[in-house]
Amino acid sequence: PANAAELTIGFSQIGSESGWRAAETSVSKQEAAKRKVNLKIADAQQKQENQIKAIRSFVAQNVDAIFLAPVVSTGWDSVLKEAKEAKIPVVLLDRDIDPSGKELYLTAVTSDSVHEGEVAGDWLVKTVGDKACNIVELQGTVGASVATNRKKGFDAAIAKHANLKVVRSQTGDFTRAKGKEVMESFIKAEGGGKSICAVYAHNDDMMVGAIQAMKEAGLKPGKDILTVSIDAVPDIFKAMAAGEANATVELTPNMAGPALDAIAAFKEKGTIPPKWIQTESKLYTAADDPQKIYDSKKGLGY
Amino acid sequence: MKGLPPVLITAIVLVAGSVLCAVQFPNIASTRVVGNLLTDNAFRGIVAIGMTFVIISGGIDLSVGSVIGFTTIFVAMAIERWGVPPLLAFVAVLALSAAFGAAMGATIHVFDLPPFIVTLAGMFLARGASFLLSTESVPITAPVYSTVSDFALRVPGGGRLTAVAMIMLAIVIGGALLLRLTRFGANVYALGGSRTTASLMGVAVGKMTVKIYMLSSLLAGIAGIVFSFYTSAGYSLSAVGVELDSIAAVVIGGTLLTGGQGSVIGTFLGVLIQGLIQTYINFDGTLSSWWTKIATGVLLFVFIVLQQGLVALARRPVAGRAGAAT
Amino acid sequence: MTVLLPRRGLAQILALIVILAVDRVVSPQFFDLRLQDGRLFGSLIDVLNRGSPVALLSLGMVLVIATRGIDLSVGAIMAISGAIAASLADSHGLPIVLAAALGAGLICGLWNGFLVAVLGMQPIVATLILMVAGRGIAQLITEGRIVTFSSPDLVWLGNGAILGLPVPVAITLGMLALSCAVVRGSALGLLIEATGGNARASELAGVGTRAMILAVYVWCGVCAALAGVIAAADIMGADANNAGLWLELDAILAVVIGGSSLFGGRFSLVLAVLGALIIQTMNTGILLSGYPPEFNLLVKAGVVLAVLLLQSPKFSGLAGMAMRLRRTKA
Amino acid sequence: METSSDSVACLLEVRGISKSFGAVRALQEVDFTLRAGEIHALLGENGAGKSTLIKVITGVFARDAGNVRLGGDDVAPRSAKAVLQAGIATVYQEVNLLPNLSVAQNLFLDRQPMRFGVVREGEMRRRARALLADFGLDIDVAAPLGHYSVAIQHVTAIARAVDLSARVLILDEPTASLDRHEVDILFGIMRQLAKRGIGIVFVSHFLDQVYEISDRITVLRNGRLVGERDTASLARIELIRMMLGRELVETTSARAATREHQPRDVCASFENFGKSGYVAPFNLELHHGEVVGLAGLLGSGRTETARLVFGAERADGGQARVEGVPVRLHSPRDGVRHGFGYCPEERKTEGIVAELSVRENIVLALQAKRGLHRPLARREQNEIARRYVRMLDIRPPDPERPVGLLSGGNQQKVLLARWLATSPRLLVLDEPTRGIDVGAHSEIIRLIRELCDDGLALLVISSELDEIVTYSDRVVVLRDRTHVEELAGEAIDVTNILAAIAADGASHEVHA
Ligand SMILES: Nc1ncnc2c1ncn2[C@@H]1O[C@H](COP(=O)(O)OP(=O)(O)OP(=O)(O)O)[C@@H](O)[C@H]1O
Ligand SMILES: Nc1ncnc2c1ncn2[C@@H]1O[C@H](COP(=O)(O)OP(=O)(O)OP(=O)(O)O)[C@@H](O)[C@H]1O
Ligand SMILES: [Mg+2]
Ligand SMILES: [Mg+2]
Repeated sequence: PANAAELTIGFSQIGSESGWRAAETSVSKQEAAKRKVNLKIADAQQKQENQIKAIRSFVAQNVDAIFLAPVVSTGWDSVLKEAKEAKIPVVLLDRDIDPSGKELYLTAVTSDSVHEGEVAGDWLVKTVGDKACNIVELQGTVGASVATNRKKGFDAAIAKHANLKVVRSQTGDFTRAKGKEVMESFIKAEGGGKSICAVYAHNDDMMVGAIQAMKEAGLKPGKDILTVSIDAVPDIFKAMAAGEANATVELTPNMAGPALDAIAAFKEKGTIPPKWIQTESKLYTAADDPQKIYDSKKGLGY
Repeated sequence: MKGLPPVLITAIVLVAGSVLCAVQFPNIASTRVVGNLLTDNAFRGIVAIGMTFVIISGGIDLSVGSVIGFTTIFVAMAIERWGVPPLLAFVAVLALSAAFGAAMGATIHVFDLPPFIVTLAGMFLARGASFLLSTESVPITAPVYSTVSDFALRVPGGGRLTAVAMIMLAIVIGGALLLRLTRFGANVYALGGSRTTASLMGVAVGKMTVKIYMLSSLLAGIAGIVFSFYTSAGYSLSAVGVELDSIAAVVIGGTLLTGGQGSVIGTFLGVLIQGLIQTYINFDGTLSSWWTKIATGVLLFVFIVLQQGLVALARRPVAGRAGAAT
Repeated sequence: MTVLLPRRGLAQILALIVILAVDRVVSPQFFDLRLQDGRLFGSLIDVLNRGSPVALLSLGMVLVIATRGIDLSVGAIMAISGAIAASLADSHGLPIVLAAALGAGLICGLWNGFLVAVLGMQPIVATLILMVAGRGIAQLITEGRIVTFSSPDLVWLGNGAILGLPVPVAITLGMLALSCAVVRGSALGLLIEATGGNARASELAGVGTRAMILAVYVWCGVCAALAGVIAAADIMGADANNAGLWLELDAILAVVIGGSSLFGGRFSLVLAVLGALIIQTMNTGILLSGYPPEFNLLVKAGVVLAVLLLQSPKFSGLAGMAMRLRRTKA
Repeated sequence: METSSDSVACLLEVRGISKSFGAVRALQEVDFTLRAGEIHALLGENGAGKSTLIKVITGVFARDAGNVRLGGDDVAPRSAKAVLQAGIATVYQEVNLLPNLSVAQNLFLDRQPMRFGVVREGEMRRRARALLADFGLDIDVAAPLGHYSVAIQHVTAIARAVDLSARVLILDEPTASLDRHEVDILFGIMRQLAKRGIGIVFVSHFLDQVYEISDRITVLRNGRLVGERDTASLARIELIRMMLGRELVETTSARAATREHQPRDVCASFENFGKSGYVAPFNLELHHGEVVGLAGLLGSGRTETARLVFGAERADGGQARVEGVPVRLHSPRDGVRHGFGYCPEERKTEGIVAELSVRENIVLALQAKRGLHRPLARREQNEIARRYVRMLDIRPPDPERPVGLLSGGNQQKVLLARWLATSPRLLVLDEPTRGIDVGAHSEIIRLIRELCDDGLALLVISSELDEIVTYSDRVVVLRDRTHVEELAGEAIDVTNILAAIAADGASHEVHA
């Protein structure tokens, strides 16, 4: 049986489009180093074709396993087939792929982004109670599956509550700058922000930008306007500690840890892991000692 | 028309680069990697051919990436959601993209607008249109797709010459012949030399402009179909930024952005050089996101400098005057 | 060459007015202004404020384009300078932060200028190199994170106000005035236009065309760096991954909307900035309109085409012809 | 060919043509008639409207009024192609061919011999060679046209038009860059075409050539028709009067003869100056107040010499001195700094900046010389521009007009003005009178002399030997990129120059 120490694993990472992604990459490296695994990371610069190329070149180099953080859910069949033919197990990280490819990978370590949206929505429903609440939404990049799913989950969660309504929804491209710009215009369009009761952002970065916009407009985020967003990056805890943010849903950057364990078990004992290792979508609010979480997360490479 | 020297130079640069890569990673020198290089860059090669025509004619086409994106999602929606037979979907999407290119060409000619901006608007338009079709990625399950994506000629050494690679090679050859041997090709060069002069010499400049952008969009459409074969899916965000890569490939291939000079084969080699850079970085596999970008930039720089150096060397000896009236 | 130039700037001003009017329709409070914490507040101010980075970029870009060049690396330079500013902000004073960030832009510009003027590379590929590598350098500085800072001086650059105007707007106006003074107050404008119009002839007339080209890329780099600092100051952090992403296209678009030809020669600094404002007015309008974001690009494409057609002399010619035709038919 | 009766077939009939560019009325109510089989000269000063008339006929410009009939049918050309198909072929004054295409492609663009949709490259080249052979040109037709000299490019353009002309051939200043031999060949071909019944329109500022070749003459002045005459019955004096609207004071006496030779200070000197593969090392001394002419055949290295002297090309050996002081001469900037000026022969690509105004073009070199930080105030610029517009009679006299919209000859004057404005010590003029009308021609020659009297040193290249003789104090003759002979004083005359050009190394001192 192969020793984990000798493993070489190729990791096709999407790119470095956000702080969360950087954290995932650096946590993956740390986890691999802990287990003495040789992790080769190929950065795809957000392009699917680069990921496919990377997987092909991993196959050509005959690595022991391949981790894939797919940029989209479709289009992996033929390249994963190649990996399968070469008897290289594949583990999906962070995002799932299309159902037709189920037998092509060993397991998927992902969170459920629809569920994340639901958690955020549920929190808002609970917090608002029966009051009428106009929500503005900062979407992720148009077409990105995470954005679509987080919207879907959130919409589903508030659908049964007629008092909650999304009045405006625009893309902030997952970035702080755009989040701020879009929020500025939301505030203008909604009578200086007075009619906005809550902001939902598809990621924390946009929310950090939006919080700035609210403060500059003389509003008090976290009090005048509720905030809920997803990812749980350190900066949102800082805002929470300052009372400027209310809630965030965690998307753990440690997807590689469970994946490495699964691969090790598979290589050593032939254990077939479950098809889906779901990571927890934990909700954090001001009640969770945000300052402490901030301090603990700061070093993770966000 | 010459054009051989720049092509030869690009070829030399490519070979030199490959040798360097192979020295460092012996695995690269396998038919498998070569086959992968062709397959992985098939859609890029196809768009870059269209871009070559546009650039030689003195224009530029920024819309190709978006047209690819539109094509993939259109084909996917047509086949999977609207129940259109794949072949019909292909024909429809190619007709659409050709018409789109023709419209851009006509706008450029009739209103005398800079191609850069017209095609930039085209880029927004095509991407916007694909968002309207679907923002989600749509898998394609039609049997043609698995047939085509699985089809490949096996070459000794584990290499595979896939269907998409063959489509690309065919288009490269066809494009080269079209540019070199036909009246259309000569007119493309003429337009790049000077639109006014070409028009005074009797070239139907308007028609040519329309045809050239039509060709570029059509090839982008084909590239989109190839991309959809490659991934068996349609996705509105696919091929973002491909336009700049294609322009770079064309220029690395020895074509002047000012128009009037260049060749299809050079572009093909340019695409391979880009592919080689990518492969090298993948094989290295230790580069972080940022070092990947920096390395790509540095390698691009090295290749271009190498090429310019060689071109300058080739130009050096200027022979005496070739025949004059006495 | 039947060129009947429309009076310069008229088309752009018209376009701006039309778009402003449309904005007013989609958002009735568009022209509302109020003073808050000593700073004007309203959609119009947002347009100016949000338009500042692109306006700064276009100030540099317009000169590069006047020499028949193009600079694709401005977005990456923004990311680099933002990253440098953010990393230094909490440990150094503002002058050092600014000097380092702008110095980085200057070096980037020198590099581009060197490739174009000395090595004779085609501008689009020469600057493509830095466009790709530069973002990598920026990420290298931040290690892919969003580096935040709290230095009040730098934050003031992004969020403060001078005479009620947001600081970025004031800076942009200042830069516009400065560049107009430098370019039109010295012979630079003439020599740049000559270089772009016919480099060979200018060289033979004794114009140092290489120096001109080098200078415009350096200037463009500095403008981009300033835009990068402002962008970072605005969000109190440097986002090397996304700062300035694709803004080079907006800047080029602004220059062209401002009526300067991509084939070099005549240029106008003021109109380039006006072009940037037109783009931002449109963007802000889109955000205010409440349409789903899937439509953003379509609207943008439509507006860009409309603005360009408005400027095209052929279009006014055709429109005139159509009018005459209708009259004769009637 | 007799042209007296009205019964002669009228091929091209132009009636009441008017054309304005904004405020400039380039043509007003112009009539023009071309008969089958005649060679018809179209004459007038620079900016008289000759090129404009041609472009209106071929549909490049839309006319404001009037009509054009070809063989009785109205011509309302929609595209250049339609005009070509109607049988009118044109060589335009400015637009040449496509330098990036091969010579053969240029000759047969859009009408290449085809088989199965593929251009028959070999056949096309064969035909191209045959076509050029008629003009005594034997060159590699597969090479890009841009590799060849202006002269060869011009011959190619003429050959193409000749081959295309089914009914009418229009030549706008075709002989400007040709030497005598090529002109003879062209005239031979024109006569043959005329015999076949083709009507030929011929524009030129060389009156000798006009009298040699044309049957009839139409004269334009300020965009109006002055008159149409039979060449045979029109005295030269009368023709000039028609063109200028005034008498011309002829200045044809040789300069050397009218001036006493006094020792003059050396302005600039060049020792063993040369560049391998470009022009052989030469010695040249240029004195203040002296005109040195450079004579030689096309391609003999005159332009190359001029470029080296100015610094446009970097010499790889030898030493340049200005006022006796050794100087570095590596770039045009160096040249300008030392007070040199250079009017290149390729006006369009190396001379004017088409988009900029007359004013900006005139002050460009002066501004470059003064440097960035000493900008000329707008008022000074206006003044300089106005001064030279008046002095050189640049038309239209509007300093704010883009130079690209001026007629060819006026563009040339702007270039001259550019350098005069820098008050140079040495001015290098490469074909300064090319495309310049008779009036301006003698103006420029007068100017050259005046400048010279003010102490300026001049190095002038011209293919017009008469002209060189008229103003030169010394003449340097070049052959095969080598300076072979220097003539001075009494020795300067056309025969001696021709002898030196034709001589075979040994017989240099024929004219003692
Ligand atoms: N495209 C144009 N736009 C504006 N004005 C023009 C244009 N073309 C020519 N003109 C003007 O029309 C007048 C006639 O010019 P044209 O070129 O016909 O003169 P020409 O007789 O050919 O002179 P030359 O002997 O110098 O070639 C000139 O005043 C010129 O400035
Ligand atoms: N075979 C050739 N390949 C490349 N360039 C050529 C060739 N023949 C001539 N040329 C170029 O053509 C131009 C014309 O030749 P050149 O300048 O020597 O002639 P010249 O003596 O100045 O005569 P003129 O000025 O009357 O044309 C030069 O720039 C020369 O370099
Ligand atoms: Mg003329
Ligand atoms: Mg010459």
